[in-house]
Amino acid sequence: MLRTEEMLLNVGPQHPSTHGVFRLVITIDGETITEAKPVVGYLHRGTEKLAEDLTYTQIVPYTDRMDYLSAMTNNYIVVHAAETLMEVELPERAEFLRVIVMELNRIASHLVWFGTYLLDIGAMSPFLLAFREREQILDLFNDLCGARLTYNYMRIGGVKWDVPEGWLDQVRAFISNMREKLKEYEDLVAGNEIFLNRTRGIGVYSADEAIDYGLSGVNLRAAGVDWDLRRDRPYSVYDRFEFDVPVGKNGDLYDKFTCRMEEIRQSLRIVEQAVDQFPEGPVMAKVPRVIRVPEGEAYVQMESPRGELGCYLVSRGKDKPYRLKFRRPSFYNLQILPRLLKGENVANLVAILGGIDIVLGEVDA
Amino acid sequence: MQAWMWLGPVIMLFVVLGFVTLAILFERKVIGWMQSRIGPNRVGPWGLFQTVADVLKLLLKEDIVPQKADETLFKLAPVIAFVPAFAVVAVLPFTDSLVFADIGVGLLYFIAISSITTIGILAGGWASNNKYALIGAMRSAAQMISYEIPLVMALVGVIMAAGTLNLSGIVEAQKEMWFIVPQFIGFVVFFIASLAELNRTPFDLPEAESELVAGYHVEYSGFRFAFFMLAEYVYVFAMSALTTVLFLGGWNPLFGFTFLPPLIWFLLKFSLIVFTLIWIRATLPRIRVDQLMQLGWKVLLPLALFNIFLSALLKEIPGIGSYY
Amino acid sequence: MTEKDREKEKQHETHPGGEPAGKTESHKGGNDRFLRDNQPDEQKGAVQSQGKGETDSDTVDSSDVKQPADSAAKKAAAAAKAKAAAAAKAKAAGAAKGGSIPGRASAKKKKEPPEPSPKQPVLDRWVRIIRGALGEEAVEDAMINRPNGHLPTLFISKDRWLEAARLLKEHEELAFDYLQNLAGVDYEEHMEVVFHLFSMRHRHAVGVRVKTERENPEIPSVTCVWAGADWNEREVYDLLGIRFTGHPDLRRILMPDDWVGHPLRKDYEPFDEGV
Amino acid sequence: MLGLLKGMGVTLKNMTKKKVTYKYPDEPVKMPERFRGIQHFDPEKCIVCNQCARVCPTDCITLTGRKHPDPNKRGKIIDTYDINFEICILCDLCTEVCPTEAIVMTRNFELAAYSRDELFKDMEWLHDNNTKIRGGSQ
Repeated sequence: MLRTEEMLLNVGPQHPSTHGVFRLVITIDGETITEAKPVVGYLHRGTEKLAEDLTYTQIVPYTDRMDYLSAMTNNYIVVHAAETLMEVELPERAEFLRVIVMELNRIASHLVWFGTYLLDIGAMSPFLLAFREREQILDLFNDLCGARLTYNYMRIGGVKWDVPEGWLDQVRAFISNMREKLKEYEDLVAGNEIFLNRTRGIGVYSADEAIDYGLSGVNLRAAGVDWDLRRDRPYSVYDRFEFDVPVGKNGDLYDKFTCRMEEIRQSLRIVEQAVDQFPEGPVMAKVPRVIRVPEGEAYVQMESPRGELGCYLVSRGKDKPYRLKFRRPSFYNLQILPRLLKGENVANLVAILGGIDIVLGEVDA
Repeated sequence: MQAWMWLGPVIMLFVVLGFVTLAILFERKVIGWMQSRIGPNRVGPWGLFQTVADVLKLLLKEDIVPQKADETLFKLAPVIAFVPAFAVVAVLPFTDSLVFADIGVGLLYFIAISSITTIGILAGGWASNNKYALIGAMRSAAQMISYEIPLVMALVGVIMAAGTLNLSGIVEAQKEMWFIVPQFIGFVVFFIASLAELNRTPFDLPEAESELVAGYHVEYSGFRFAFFMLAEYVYVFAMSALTTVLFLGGWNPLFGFTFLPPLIWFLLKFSLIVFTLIWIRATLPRIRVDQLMQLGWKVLLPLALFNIFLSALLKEIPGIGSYY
Repeated sequence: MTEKDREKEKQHETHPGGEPAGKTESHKGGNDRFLRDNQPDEQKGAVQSQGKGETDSDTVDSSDVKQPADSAAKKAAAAAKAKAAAAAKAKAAGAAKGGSIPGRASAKKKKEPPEPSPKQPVLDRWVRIIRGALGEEAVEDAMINRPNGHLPTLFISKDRWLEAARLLKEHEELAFDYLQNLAGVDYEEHMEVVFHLFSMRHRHAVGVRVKTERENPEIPSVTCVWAGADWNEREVYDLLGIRFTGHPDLRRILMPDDWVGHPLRKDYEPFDEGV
Repeated sequence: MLGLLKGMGVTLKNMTKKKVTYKYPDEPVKMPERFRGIQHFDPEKCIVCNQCARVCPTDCITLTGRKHPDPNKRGKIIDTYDINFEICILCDLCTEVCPTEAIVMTRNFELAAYSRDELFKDMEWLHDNNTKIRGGSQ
């Protein structure tokens, strides 16, 4: 046996595959990882602290910047928390608009995941092809609310803008186009032997472990736990749509890939139904100009592209929250990383990290 | 004669540099097209001078040697990597008359000299005193050693059929039938192994961007980095030319279309190979390092050995034996 | 425009009972908004017609976003009347649900809605289980968080929290195996750590709140019970300074290691007064 | 092996398809009507109600006003009005609360500058930023 020496390798915070400013201190023996220590916090902006000094209207643009790949869901969770305590009745049209934009945002987010994940394991083209389709969603959002990433679209009591003319038809066109492109993506990678070899059986964990670590979203479902808040704890108007929840078997990277691809398909289904049933009416409920949330506290949850996005709001009846805590799914999902990396190859590191699908803005809040 | 001795290589150097410039542009353009983009288009018409601008930028950049690096070795490594890349071009026959050194063991020379580049890469990675560079260099060494063997083994079939190690002789032997048909297994093994030798996707592990940042040349910048890049693309040139010579019949025309000059035929086939390399790079993800070893030792090597055995066997069968 | 808006607002705020609008009808359940079909029609109608002016607000004129005040005000008045009736009923039903702790009293001392919460028996049962296993003092208090979809909420004593956590996870009937959320709150009089637990097996949720004193706050770590608590406890420690005894690696997680103070505490004074 | 070839087919097919990129600096990107670009400010309309400064989540708006010079008229007129685009997040809240539409969004978005100081825009600059105003005809 050759004497081998362990080496400390500092991956990040500036590294092409850490998806932001994430740092991972790994101890490697040759190319085998013996220990991995994640270090987060490089992007901590103190959103929760800032929120204590902001009115509810002002918090919304800040949430855009947490999970910047799906700002719509972040918008939703904070207005949803306030609305829950205020017990506001929302106009239907607003609810439908919210569902449409949230699902479109989910597709956009999964497309980014698809692209960057394939980039992580070394394929270039899927990244740009996925961004090509994502661009269409961003253009739709741009038409709807005047921004491509930081939407600031939802307000307590509804949404800021009604749909512009012809927007729904554009959404319909996008749906049919996206279905085609999904097929293309799967042709491009799903049957690819190199891809299969790099994803099958890598980063496996059991359903019990997933639950124990508090994983959520695709990370939980890929391990075989059939749990989707849209279906099991319906919020907004999700109970009116038909959709399936894709579930994996052993939580390996390939299951995560198929789950996310299938989720895009299901999201398209939801958007299609929502567009078809789109009701008439106002998009804002009657809410006071200065929003004061009645005293009390509430924990609300929703299914963001990355998992269970929650918001724990403590209000003391003021126009500013007393305490606002976000349950950020990336933060929870990332905890399992050291356990998954132990004994893995360095090349699998980026694949496993990519498979968790973190957004550092969200991890660090 | 004396003038030719000096002028020839200089011309060749410029031809190769011209190819590298064009190849990089072509690669970026093709990959751009495959990704619904248009590729570089800002410098010169159609972006023609993009690579020139890039090279100029690299040459003008500050020459940085990390403080903790082994300075001598660090400076020497790009040279060690580049010189063999250029040296192998000497034996490549582009047409029956256009060849610089028509030596008897041309194929052996090519294989032997090209292995030296690994030392340059290893030295560069080691001398950088950077962990990513070290891992990249180690991967490179392991990969080169593992794939050199199936590469050479795959060629044994060709050598047996041609009966010579002289590259011009091998092309001559393909007048009737290109070796890609009888030596198909050999071709496949050779092509995959050559991809690995070239460090190109899906075998670009030594510089795996998403894992090792830039692998062995992570600490290099300026013209030293340019040398590594140059070596890589000169190898693309040399390897594509070698594949053309060995399996695609060199300058021999297809279907007896002799109205095109031999050099054009050579360039056509050569371009096809280069395009395929780029195409593969645009499509495939990177293979993992342990799977790379498995593929090399457990799949390609047995296949190559089987190919030798098969060629020897088929050579004895009357009728088709003449092709082997 | 602004004046009119202010008027609307006034109407909203000064409706009977002196309570903010939402509170008096808490029995409708905040999370159950999708059940709106069951709700009184007049109110639904009111809500929907109020914003009529906005149906074509894709024109960019910002005044479109604001509502035509006249009709809206009228509808608001109608709605307020309905609410007044509801409030009166609620008041008649009377007796505030007792047992709230002083700090949280004002929120929970509101009028008991006519019917008891559907989750009340469940909560009582859980309290019995925990008290039975760990003694009477383990559960300090229990309540139903009505606006939050009738979430049963337990107040566990911090001395018994680790055992209680084990019980919550391992007891057949409870089986809270999934840690949904872990948050720390600084209530100025005391600190609190709030756990939202969920059972994947039984599909039920519970909120658990563990109080600790403000000086030298400390509660037992439950990392050994739910692995997912690890980073969250570090986060709470980092931002609020609550020490989790028994945590394997209690370091700062979001703030730099040499940071002074715990930013989410209400008495936190930023060292750097901003740029 | 078949999967690899299928993937190669996809990339080859995309090679001949229409490209989707903009030639950005050469061809200006057309932004939709609602786009939230740099604000245009109209001092005439401003009534110095301070609402924009108060609603701004990042406190990037500073303004001062003075009494109306004409003693017969009530109210105030604007004196200075600055937006610091180093921290402005173009969230649209200021235009949303403005009762007189003195501040409105435009579709201009190019803010790049060589110095941070250049990002501090005063009333005059904001007033001159009067192209592509939301809801306007230009």
